[in-house]
Amino acid sequence: MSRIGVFVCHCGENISRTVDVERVAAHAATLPGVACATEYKYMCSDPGQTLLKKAISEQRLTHVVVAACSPRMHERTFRKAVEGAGLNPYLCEMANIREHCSWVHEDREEATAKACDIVGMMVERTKKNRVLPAITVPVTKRSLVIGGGIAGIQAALDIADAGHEVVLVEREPSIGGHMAQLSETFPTLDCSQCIMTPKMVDVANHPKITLYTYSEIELVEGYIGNFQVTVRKRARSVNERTCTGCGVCMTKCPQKKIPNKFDQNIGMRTAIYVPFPQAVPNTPVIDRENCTKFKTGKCGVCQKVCGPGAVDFEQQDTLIVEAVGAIVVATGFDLYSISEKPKGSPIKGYGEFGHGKIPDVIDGMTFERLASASGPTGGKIVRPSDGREPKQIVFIQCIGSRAREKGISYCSKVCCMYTAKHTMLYHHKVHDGQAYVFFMDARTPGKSYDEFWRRSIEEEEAVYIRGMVSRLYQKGDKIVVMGSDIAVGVQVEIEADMVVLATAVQPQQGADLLAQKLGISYDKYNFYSEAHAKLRPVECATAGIFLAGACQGPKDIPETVSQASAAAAKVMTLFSKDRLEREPIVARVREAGCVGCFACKKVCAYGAVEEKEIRDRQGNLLRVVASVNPGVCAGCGTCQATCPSKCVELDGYTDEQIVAMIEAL
Amino acid sequence: MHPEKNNSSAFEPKIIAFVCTWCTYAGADLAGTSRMQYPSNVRVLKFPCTGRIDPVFILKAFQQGADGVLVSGCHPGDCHYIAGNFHARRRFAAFRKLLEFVGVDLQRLQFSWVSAAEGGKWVDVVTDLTETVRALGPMTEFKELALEEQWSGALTTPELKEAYLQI
Amino acid sequence: MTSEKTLTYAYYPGCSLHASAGEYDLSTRELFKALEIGLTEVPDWFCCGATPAHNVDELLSLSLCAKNLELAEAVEGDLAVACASCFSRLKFTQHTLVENATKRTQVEKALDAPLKLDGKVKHLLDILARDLGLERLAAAVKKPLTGLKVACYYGCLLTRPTDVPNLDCVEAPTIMEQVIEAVGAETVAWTHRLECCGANFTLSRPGVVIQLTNAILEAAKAAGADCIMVGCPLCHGNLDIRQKEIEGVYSTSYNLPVFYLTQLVGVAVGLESAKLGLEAMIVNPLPLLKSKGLL
Amino acid sequence: MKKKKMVISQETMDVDFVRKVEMLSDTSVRRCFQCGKCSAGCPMATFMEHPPNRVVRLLQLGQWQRILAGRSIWYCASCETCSTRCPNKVHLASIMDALRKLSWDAEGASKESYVQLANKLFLQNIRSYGRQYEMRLAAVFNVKSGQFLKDLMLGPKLFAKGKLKMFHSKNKNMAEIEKIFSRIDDMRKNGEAL
Ligand SMILES: Cc1cc2nc3c(=O)[nH]c(=O)nc-3n(C[C@H](O)[C@H](O)[C@H](O)COP(=O)(O)OP(=O)(O)OC[C@H]3O[C@@H](n4cnc5c(N)ncnc54)[C@H](O)[C@@H]3O)c2cc1C
Ligand SMILES: Cc1cc2nc3c(=O)[nH]c(=O)nc-3n(C[C@H](O)[C@H](O)[C@H](O)COP(=O)(O)OP(=O)(O)OC[C@H]3O[C@@H](n4cnc5c(N)ncnc54)[C@H](O)[C@@H]3O)c2cc1C
Ligand code: SF4
Ligand code: SF4
Ligand code: SF4
Ligand code: SF4
Ligand code: SF4
Ligand code: SF4
Ligand code: SF4
Ligand code: SF4
Repeated sequence: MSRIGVFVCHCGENISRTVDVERVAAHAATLPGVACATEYKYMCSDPGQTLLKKAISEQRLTHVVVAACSPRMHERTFRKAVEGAGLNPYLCEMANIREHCSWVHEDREEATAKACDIVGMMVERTKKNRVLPAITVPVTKRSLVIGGGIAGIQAALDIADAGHEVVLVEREPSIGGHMAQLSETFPTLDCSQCIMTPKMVDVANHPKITLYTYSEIELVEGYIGNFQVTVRKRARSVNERTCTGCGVCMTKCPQKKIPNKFDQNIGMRTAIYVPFPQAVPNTPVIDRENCTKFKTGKCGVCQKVCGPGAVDFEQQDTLIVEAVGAIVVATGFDLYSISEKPKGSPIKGYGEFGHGKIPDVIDGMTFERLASASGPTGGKIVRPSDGREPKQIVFIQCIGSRAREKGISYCSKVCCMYTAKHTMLYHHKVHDGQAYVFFMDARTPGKSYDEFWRRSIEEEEAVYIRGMVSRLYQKGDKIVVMGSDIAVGVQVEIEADMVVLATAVQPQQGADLLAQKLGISYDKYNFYSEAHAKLRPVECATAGIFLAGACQGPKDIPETVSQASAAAAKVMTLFSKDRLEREPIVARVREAGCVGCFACKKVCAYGAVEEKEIRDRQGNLLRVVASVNPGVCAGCGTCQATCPSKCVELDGYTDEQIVAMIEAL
Repeated sequence: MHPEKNNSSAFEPKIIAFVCTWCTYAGADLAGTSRMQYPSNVRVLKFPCTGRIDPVFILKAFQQGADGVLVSGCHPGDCHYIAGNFHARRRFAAFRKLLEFVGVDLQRLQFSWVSAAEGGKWVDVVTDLTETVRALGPMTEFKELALEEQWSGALTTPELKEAYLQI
Repeated sequence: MTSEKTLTYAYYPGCSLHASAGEYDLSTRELFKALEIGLTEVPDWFCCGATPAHNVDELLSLSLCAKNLELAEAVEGDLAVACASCFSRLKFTQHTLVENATKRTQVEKALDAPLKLDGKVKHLLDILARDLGLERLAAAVKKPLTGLKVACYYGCLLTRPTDVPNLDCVEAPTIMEQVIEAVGAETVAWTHRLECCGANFTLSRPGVVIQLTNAILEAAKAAGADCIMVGCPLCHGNLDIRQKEIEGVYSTSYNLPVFYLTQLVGVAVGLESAKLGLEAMIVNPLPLLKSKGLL
Repeated sequence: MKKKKMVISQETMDVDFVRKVEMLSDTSVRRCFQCGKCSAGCPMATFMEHPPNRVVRLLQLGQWQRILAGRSIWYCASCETCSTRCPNKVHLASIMDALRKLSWDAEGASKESYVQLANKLFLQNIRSYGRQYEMRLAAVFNVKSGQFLKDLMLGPKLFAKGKLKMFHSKNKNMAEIEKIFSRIDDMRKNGEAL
């Protein structure tokens, strides 16, 4: 038999002005199971709380209802007080007679009657409340960072500097990501390599960072604080421990004409290669698809010339399992390609630009490699087709972006700025050349960004033309650009030597597959979704997984780095405790009744519902039932409302509790 | 326990609101902190998410003498639990058909989105529903239907199960 | 594609083919006969309304086309269309009426009959390249067009409108090139394959047409073409009939014969000049064909 | 009209007209974000006083009178280049169709009469003969437009090549064509179609 204490608050006059609190208390006292009912001026004040604690011990109360303000205001306060008096905090409920009653009604009679009802409902509910033990989970204080671009590098360094171990997994042979490809960076025009490479070296040398390059995530299991991650380390064919990075193998490899992806396929590399000289680690990999040895069985030159004998053709992929407590996803972006019309997609693509078949029509990243001092041309801006310096260069913005029929409807955010940068770099290098930019509008909202764009026009003499280009075609060795200037209202034609397309920023290939492994959500473009666009922009809805950089949406470097540091801070907050405590509002399956339909599993947005095998003593499989992982469950209750057998139950919001409230009316 | 007025012949509808804690409950709180006024007929039941709201509760409410039911949660895309409100909407869309089938005037059951910032909207929604239901008069259908046993939670027949899975 | 399969079509020539483009009609019938493809003219077909109808009265345009589609159902086979404009309108109508229920209801009301809309509308190119197949086409060649440099001119309508299931890629089609290369010709890569010739302004605003058509002829010449191939009587009208006039206006000389695709393919499969209506062409093609040893 | 100041208010923006355009063309006017790609590729833009993107812009502002007063819509060749390349799925060619239709309904607000005349004759031809008679079309056009000598040089040549025929067999089922025309007329009268 429950002994409930009801405490009605005046809130100064906030409640008592319209609600007759004495009458409410008197009414409460008549309800079955109520052992005592009192009112007090300020329940949340020290004396108010003392009164409550005293009543609990003196009256041997089993449950408590505080009729006062909104639970969003003081539920925590009173549950703590109740706990202080030795009662389970979840046996205390609040009846909201202020925000939902005294403040919204003027008629004293009506308000009092309603307050009585509200208290009555909560009394009935509270009777059904159960003791809920606090849920705590241990925290493994190691973190996984996926993706070694500037986002991943920054996050890894911040976490490692705080003294926690970090496992950094990068798909390519070297870390660095796209920033390593850039020439100079807006808005300051400092050299990308100069600010990037020291950080890459820091990663390599950091005692707390384990670096797996040329590796991918195979499997992710577990939940916040307790993930087990399987990493596939692809065979490099070079032993990382023994290789000294001398590079002799690369000078001797006879396969020299393989387009280097890092140089946007303008530069060439060998079959055994590092993508760029400053690569970290500086250990080459053999590209097995292009290596003569792997194709025909002959060659093996690299092995012969390698002093330390590091080349190992027999090497196999290895699987490594790492236990971590938090994951930072930083897999970055890719560029939209006008030469590939996505198969089976309704998107039209850019046939009017020759589907990428005009050799001197390049994308922004290719221009970066041309302009980069360490690029394939040593920083000379030349045409891919004939190596001549372009004197008339046309930039076209918003290619693939903001074009729902051609590619993507969103704005890629960085291309207005990098195009302005490109016009400057071009002007610095080709003094007698002229840059033209076709654009719709310049999106430059950042510190010193608009000034930067204006500089491109006012000082670097780029000609900006407001209007898009309809068609590009090769005419002799020129590219005819058919555009329009909508401000003037006339068509514009330019015979260009080279055209640079500001192609859209898209998530990495296969971003969706990785998300499925991680159990995080992604939008229709495959960008990863944050838990809340404004207030939780670096967390995934899935607890323990955080986002950094362009994998979440187009970003420039300053934003990427801010988000990476923020994600690192979130990881450190998580690691600041040994165990995680969380509200015990989680779903629980009554296994006896579960028919294994897994309707619950389908609706759970957190992947908290797992399949559990029930076996007899001999180990024979009897049936498979649902089981909720309390570490993952967020407590929404959707599963419960969905279960046709009524055998999932959300603690704190059981059917019993709710029906009791309805019946109290 | 109707909030009976002095003039006891006037019908005062009983409205039950099922709301999610993150958006609508907070929106109703905001109406309070802003001292907005609305009819006192509504009783609020708080859920973590509209996804938790089982249609059975709505039936239950009608059986218990509610004359109107309001279900309200976060706007689409704003669900605190990613997609709970989405599942709820799907479920309720099917459920409305069921109610219509058994002859309930659908004006008595309203769904809306009220965010934590929409105190004013909460007031409007509650006022509207109260007035609508007041005009419709007391709800009698359900007492006659007496579905209580069938809908106590157990799905006894294959047809019911089928219907339920559709919901 | 098995060679046993006999192909047969309902044929919608369109108004021009019964008048100014008589040679297109003639060469189509003769070529199809030679290739053993059945062709039965849709009895009592109407004008599809072409550009002027949809220009000012879409409902009328849709109704006229729908009526023709209905008439075509009486004849066995998919509907073969020669004119790019008719083709564009007919397939657009079919697509629109399938997609848009409101318009379908209106049109059904105008025709006072329910619509089926399940037949296929095909341009001659589609039939040659896909139904017959390039291999079978190549096998029928008697006089390969070796050494003939052809500029394939699609004009604007052949691959448009864009949201309708199409003959080929809207912006970078190759179907004409495929067909004519299959019978031995060379094609030139040129810049104005898809530019509009001004089409139906030929009557009301010939000045416009002359300007646009000149650019097309100039581009074809610059690319080194011997002749132009078209699949549309309107394009033909502007490029062939007005060529002399254009040469006059711009004081230049192009002398580019403009063939219908069926005429050129016809030459390759060995049909004689009279069956192809070559003498009806304004820019005389005979010297060119003779110089390449094709006549 | 062109230079006159635009006074913009809910009264001067004729949204109903725009809705009609949208209904007829099955495309959204508001969706256009004025990128200008349509105008960049339009073969006829140089002949228009309002290039295509500006036609859409004027519609967005409900200023259709400015469009119909000009000749832009009558210079559109219906080549579909704009619709094909629009990054935003604005079917401008269909909007042009709709505008011409509405202009026609509004009876001759436009300066451009030649194209209209040609169109009218073309449709009349269909109604009376079922098919096009190029000869008749050209002859009547020239007479009506007062350009008796236009294309005079072409005529005999075409005639000689068999390209212009004097007589044609009428369609046998002319009655059906007439019915289609009159049913459409009726539907319009009854407000069942635009
Ligand atoms: C042409 C161009 C010019 C630019 N210029 C500037 C500029 O001047 N200034 C500026 O501030 N910003 C500029 N930016 C933007 C800048 O490049 C990005 O902000 C930045 O690179 C984002 O970094 P990131 O780490 O998020 O992504 P990325 O650099 O893309 O790094 C992601 C990393 O993750 C790896 N990865 C991907 N998938 C997996 C996987 N499944 N498993 C393991 N690893 C994976 C990738 O290999 C890559 O190394 C420019 C962008 C472009 C396109
Ligand atoms: C009209 C408008 C509409 C906006 N709408 C949106 C929107 O819809 N979505 C969106 O994402 N963003 C919006 N923003 C931007 C958003 O307001 C800002 O991003 C955000 O408020 C910045 O937060 P803050 O904490 O940095 O600064 P602030 O909100 O300015 O907070 C700074 C605080 O510091 C206090 N303070 C200042 N100096 C001192 C001092 N010396 N000592 C002690 N305290 C001090 C101030 O009193 C203040 O409380 C909008 C901005 C404006 C102007
Ligand atoms: S408990 Fe709430 S209602 Fe009571 S005094 Fe405190 S704030 Fe006011
Ligand atoms: S593999 Fe051998 S040769 Fe190549 S870099 Fe390493 S140590 Fe030098
Ligand atoms: S074995 Fe392969 S990687 Fe080594 S040198 Fe030969 S081709 Fe190059
Ligand atoms: S950033 Fe500029 S160029 Fe890039 S998509 Fe946005 S508006 Fe277009
Ligand atoms: S929905 Fe219910 S019965 Fe089905 S698997 Fe989940 S818990 Fe079991
Ligand atoms: S309560 Fe919500 S989060 Fe928890 S298991 Fe159920 S559906 Fe998943
Ligand atoms: S191309 Fe499309 S979006 Fe761009 S201005 Fe033209 S109609 Fe508008
Ligand atoms: S359809 Fe008309 S407006 Fe569009 S590009 Fe062609 S001529 Fe220009």
